[in-house]
Amino acid sequence: MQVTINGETTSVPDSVSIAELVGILDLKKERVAVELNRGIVSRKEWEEVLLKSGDKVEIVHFVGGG
Amino acid sequence: MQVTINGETTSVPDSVSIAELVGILDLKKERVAVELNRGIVSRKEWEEVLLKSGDKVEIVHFVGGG
Amino acid sequence: MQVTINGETTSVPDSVSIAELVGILDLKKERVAVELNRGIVSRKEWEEVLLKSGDKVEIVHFVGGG
Amino acid sequence: MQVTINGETTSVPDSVSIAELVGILDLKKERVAVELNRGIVSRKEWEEVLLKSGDKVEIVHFVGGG
Amino acid sequence: MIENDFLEIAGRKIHSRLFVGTGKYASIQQMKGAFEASGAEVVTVAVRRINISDRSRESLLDAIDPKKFILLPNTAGCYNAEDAIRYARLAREAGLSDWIKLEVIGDEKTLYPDNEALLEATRVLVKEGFVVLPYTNDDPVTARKLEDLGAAAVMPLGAPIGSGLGIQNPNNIRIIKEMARVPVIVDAGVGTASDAAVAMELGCDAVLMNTGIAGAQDPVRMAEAMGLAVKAGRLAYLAGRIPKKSYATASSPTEGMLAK
Amino acid sequence: MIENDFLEIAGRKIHSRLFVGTGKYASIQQMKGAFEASGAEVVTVAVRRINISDRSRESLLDAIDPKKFILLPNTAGCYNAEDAIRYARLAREAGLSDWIKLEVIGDEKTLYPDNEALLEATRVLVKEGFVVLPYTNDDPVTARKLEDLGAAAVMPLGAPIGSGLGIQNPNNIRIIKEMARVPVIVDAGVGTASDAAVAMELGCDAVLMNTGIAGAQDPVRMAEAMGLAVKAGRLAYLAGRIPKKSYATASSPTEGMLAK
Amino acid sequence: MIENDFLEIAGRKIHSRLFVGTGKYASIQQMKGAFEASGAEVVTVAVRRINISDRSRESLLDAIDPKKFILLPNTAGCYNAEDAIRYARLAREAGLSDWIKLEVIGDEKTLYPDNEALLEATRVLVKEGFVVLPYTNDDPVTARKLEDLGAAAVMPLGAPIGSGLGIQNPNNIRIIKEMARVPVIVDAGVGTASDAAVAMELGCDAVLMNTGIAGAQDPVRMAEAMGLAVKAGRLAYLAGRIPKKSYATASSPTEGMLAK
Amino acid sequence: MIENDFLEIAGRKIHSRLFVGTGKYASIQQMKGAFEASGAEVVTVAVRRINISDRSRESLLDAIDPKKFILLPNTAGCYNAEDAIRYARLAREAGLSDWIKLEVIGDEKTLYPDNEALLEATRVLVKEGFVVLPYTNDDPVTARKLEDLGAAAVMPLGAPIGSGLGIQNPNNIRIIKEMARVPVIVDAGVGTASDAAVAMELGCDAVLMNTGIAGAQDPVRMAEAMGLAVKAGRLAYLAGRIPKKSYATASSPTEGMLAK
Repeated sequence: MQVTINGETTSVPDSVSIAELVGILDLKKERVAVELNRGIVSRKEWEEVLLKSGDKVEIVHFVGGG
Repeated sequence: MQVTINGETTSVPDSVSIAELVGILDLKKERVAVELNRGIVSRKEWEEVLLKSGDKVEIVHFVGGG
Repeated sequence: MQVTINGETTSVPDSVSIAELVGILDLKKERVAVELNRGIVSRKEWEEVLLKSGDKVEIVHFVGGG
Repeated sequence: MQVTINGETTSVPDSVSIAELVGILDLKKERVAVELNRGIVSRKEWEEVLLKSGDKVEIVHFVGGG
Repeated sequence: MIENDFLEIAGRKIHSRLFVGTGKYASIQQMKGAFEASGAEVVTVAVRRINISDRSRESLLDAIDPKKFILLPNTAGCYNAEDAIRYARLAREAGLSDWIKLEVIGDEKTLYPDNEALLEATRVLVKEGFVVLPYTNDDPVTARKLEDLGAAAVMPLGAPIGSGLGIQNPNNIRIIKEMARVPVIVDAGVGTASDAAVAMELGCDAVLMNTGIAGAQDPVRMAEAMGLAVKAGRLAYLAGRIPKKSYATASSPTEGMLAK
Repeated sequence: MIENDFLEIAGRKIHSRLFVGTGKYASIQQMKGAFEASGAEVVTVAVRRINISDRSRESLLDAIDPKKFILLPNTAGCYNAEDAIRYARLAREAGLSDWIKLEVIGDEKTLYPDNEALLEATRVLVKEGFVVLPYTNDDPVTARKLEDLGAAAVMPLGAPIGSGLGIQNPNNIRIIKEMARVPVIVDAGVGTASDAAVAMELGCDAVLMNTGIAGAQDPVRMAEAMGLAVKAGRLAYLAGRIPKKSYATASSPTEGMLAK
Repeated sequence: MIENDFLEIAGRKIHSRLFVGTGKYASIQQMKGAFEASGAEVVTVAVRRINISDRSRESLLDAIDPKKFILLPNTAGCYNAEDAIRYARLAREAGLSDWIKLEVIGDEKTLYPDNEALLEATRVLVKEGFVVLPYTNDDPVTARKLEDLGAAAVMPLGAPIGSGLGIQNPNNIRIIKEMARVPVIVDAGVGTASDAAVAMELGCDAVLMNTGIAGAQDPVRMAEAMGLAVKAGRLAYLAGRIPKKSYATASSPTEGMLAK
Repeated sequence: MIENDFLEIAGRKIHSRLFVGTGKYASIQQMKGAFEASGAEVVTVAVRRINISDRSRESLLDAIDPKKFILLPNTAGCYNAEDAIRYARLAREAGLSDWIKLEVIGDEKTLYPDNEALLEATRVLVKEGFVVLPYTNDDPVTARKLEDLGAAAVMPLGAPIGSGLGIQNPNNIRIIKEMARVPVIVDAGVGTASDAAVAMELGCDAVLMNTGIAGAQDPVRMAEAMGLAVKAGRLAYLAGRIPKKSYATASSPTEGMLAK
């Protein structure tokens, strides 16, 4: 199915969980934060929360800044 | 009857009008503004508006300021 | 004969006087000062002082400055 | 005899040497400089130079300064 | 002096770019002399209770010819939007004019504005048809918000009221002027003539002061000084100053020197 | 404007405290306009060779009415006492006046004076009866020595000639003025009107400038600005400014507020 | 260096009064070198999207040992309270810390804060348990409001971010510190070591900078300079400087001179 | 700290760029503590008569280990070349060293140098083999003349001795350093740590101070502050500061923002 991750339309397995997605994307889980359709999904919810087609996901981390 | 004018309790004739009060106080009408119980009374209303006992009147004018 | 006027070698009549030179050069006499071989020649001496070949003459005036 | 040391008239033994004077005054010789009648007397001369009555002696050292 | 150089606020043309206050003068006479010397057209006044028991003092308005001067009442002494709005309404009633120098003070030691409350009061008074000239600090963001709310001008402070410190942050004042589409009037902090000139050289449209004049040892003379300084600063701004350089450039020609 | 406020040098009363140079103007016409606008009475000129081969250019003196202006020739471009003395003598001969703005330059990049040579040249020229106005730096010790040698005034620089940096060290200029018994004229460094006002507010007797006016985008307008600024600064100095404070003092009364 | 001189925020003792940013370094290596040289304990970071398509770049957090440094995420780039709150929440989620450097920008050219929105966001985030360190301008009134809303510190700017202009209005910074009961951290505007020292000499508790170090030609060396300057300024503040005087006082004794 | 960064005068390598005076300390003990904290290697002393009648006071030299410190005697209190030369010779005799901090004072209120006499004394003492470090004002022309006469360094004042005003004319100090081929040491005027940092950021080779440390409420702490500030300023100068800009530049990335 198609979801939007950080503004890019991306194909992901149907009803993939956030946890799985983070794995697929090969992200360091303890270093990122995830927003699903404008609401934060805390780490402990990552297993349960499954994506639906069309979902908008934002995955952020820390970058250099002042 | 007693009313409060600029913070001072003052005796005035019963049901005196603002216009009369301004006259009694010998004020230049075109130079002052009057507030009755926190509401402004515009010049054109001065004739009609009569004071009641206990009314709070504020009469202001311009003074030096920056 | 040859003299140097303001750095330029110039031909002038033999034993010309400063006064005559100023005239030849068509200068406003009351606006200039003349130096002959490093010594000032005051206006009143202009008639008497005659140039010799090789003399160095400086003629100055006022220009814009701060 | 009387000499002037740093502005103060002082009695010293006749024909005392600078070296002896420095000793009498109990000064640390390696820390002071001596002027006799406006001329510097270098350390190596202290033994030979003898004072005469009325001599003016200045003895200086280092003090706090910026 | 300068052809057609005037400041326009709410449709009124103002030719003198020096606005003056009426506080702290030793006498009405001295104040009149100072106004005369300053050439000011806009004068600020405060709104206060009439002293009912003692009426001795000459009325301020007897001294100020409304035909010669534009009266600009202030809301000095107000520490919240509600009070400022109340004083503004009374001022309009007493002065028969819509102009108000809006002050909402946020702190007693600095007399700096409470910009939040100032914005709120500006919103209300503009809706009520006032010509609002808000006293604010030198924050370009607040200045633009005031303008967006309909302020007729913005009046950033140069330094604390009565401090005489001059323009503490010229860069901010310059930026406020660059961004503004309404007149920028430096209000407060001017201590001497050069301070007023600096404000105008930054491009500001006018300067408002009170203590700088009234508190001088000779207020009338200082008023004249301020009037001239504002004109001088305005002209210098229009004339376009020379750039600053770290080294010298000769003003007399380097050629035409004599032979050694 | 100010009753009996004038500057006196060698017995001549000078009412305008702005002295101006004649260098760097786009045209004689522009220069005349600037002089008119500035109100200056004293104008400086340089001494240079006449260009024998090309005589086209209008003479400077045709443009300056000696009845209206005091001509102050300079020794610009001289790097030692001997040259400065030579130019001063030629200037006297050409100008029929004893006044000389004495410059002995010590460095090409800053055009700062060589004070040793300046003192030497001052000694000689004063003996020859010149009215010596020496261009010096902001050193109070040198200023007093020049005065002791008989200089008719001292002219400390505010900043490098033509730099437009303004008064770099106000404390020194103030001290020079405090110590001086002859007029103190700030010479060089003024970039805009407020700089000129600052110089006068420090108590100086006059300001001399050239590039600040001639180099402006609109020299005539800047000349007017400078004239006004010098007057403003002078008046402010005489009026006695308010002291500087770190906090505010209200200009409107704190009593007479309405009941809450 | 100074016994028991530390800064305490939300119960954490911080011994280095220099806070540094992580932006604009040529390399992670250079950044690490600068941190080492600066002695900083608090480092700011920004919150941004992960680039899904390109994952090449080393992660910032690999370079910053959380045991050695306190991570201070910012909300840079946010122009309203809602966005700032959103980024703050994500920062907490990503960083497992409640600390947030709260920025709500009000203007693109100056990057000055929108204080109205800043106050609003502070109110919300304090309620949510954040340790809020708001970036604000040098307005004492806003500073006190932020403190009253529960900000853990106030961070007034010295000059525009990245401008290197230094403390533009020292009087305001001094007043903010006088009024504050929470730490005052000068944030933005520092261009060189003396600017940082000045901030500390005004009594501030710390200085935060990024461009001043990362933008220098030799960031590691400048980082060391800034670390020393902050200590120097702190010590000078505690030591109590001599008063300023317009004249001299000899440091060597005047007695004990030789006879003439 | 900085590899091979040292100052060399007359063949001696000096690693600390802070020179300190020995005057005005409450006690020898306090002075020693200050020296320790400052890290200074060069200390100035004055030459005075021994008090024959009262010998109680501990000798200054007992407190200063000649192996640890370079002693720099001064000619403070001298108002002409002859006296300064006399004191210099006595200093050499007493100190067994050729180094002299040459002061010829020209005015009691400012303690500014008499540059004419200073040049004369420098000429004589250099011929006699002294290592002359002349105290002068901030005049680039005098500085170069001193150098041409063989001075081992030039020591321009930042402000009057003991005034604590800081560097009054940074542009002059910068120019002096640009022109100099010998070390430039700012002498006098430093009031607090940032002043010392500013002097070094201008490129100077060292800073000499006395009252700024000894007159502080806590001289030992201020001495440490000054030592750090001089290092900070030196490092900042070497590191190459960011340019000054009137507007902001973001330090956090502008890309990677979330979708609205």
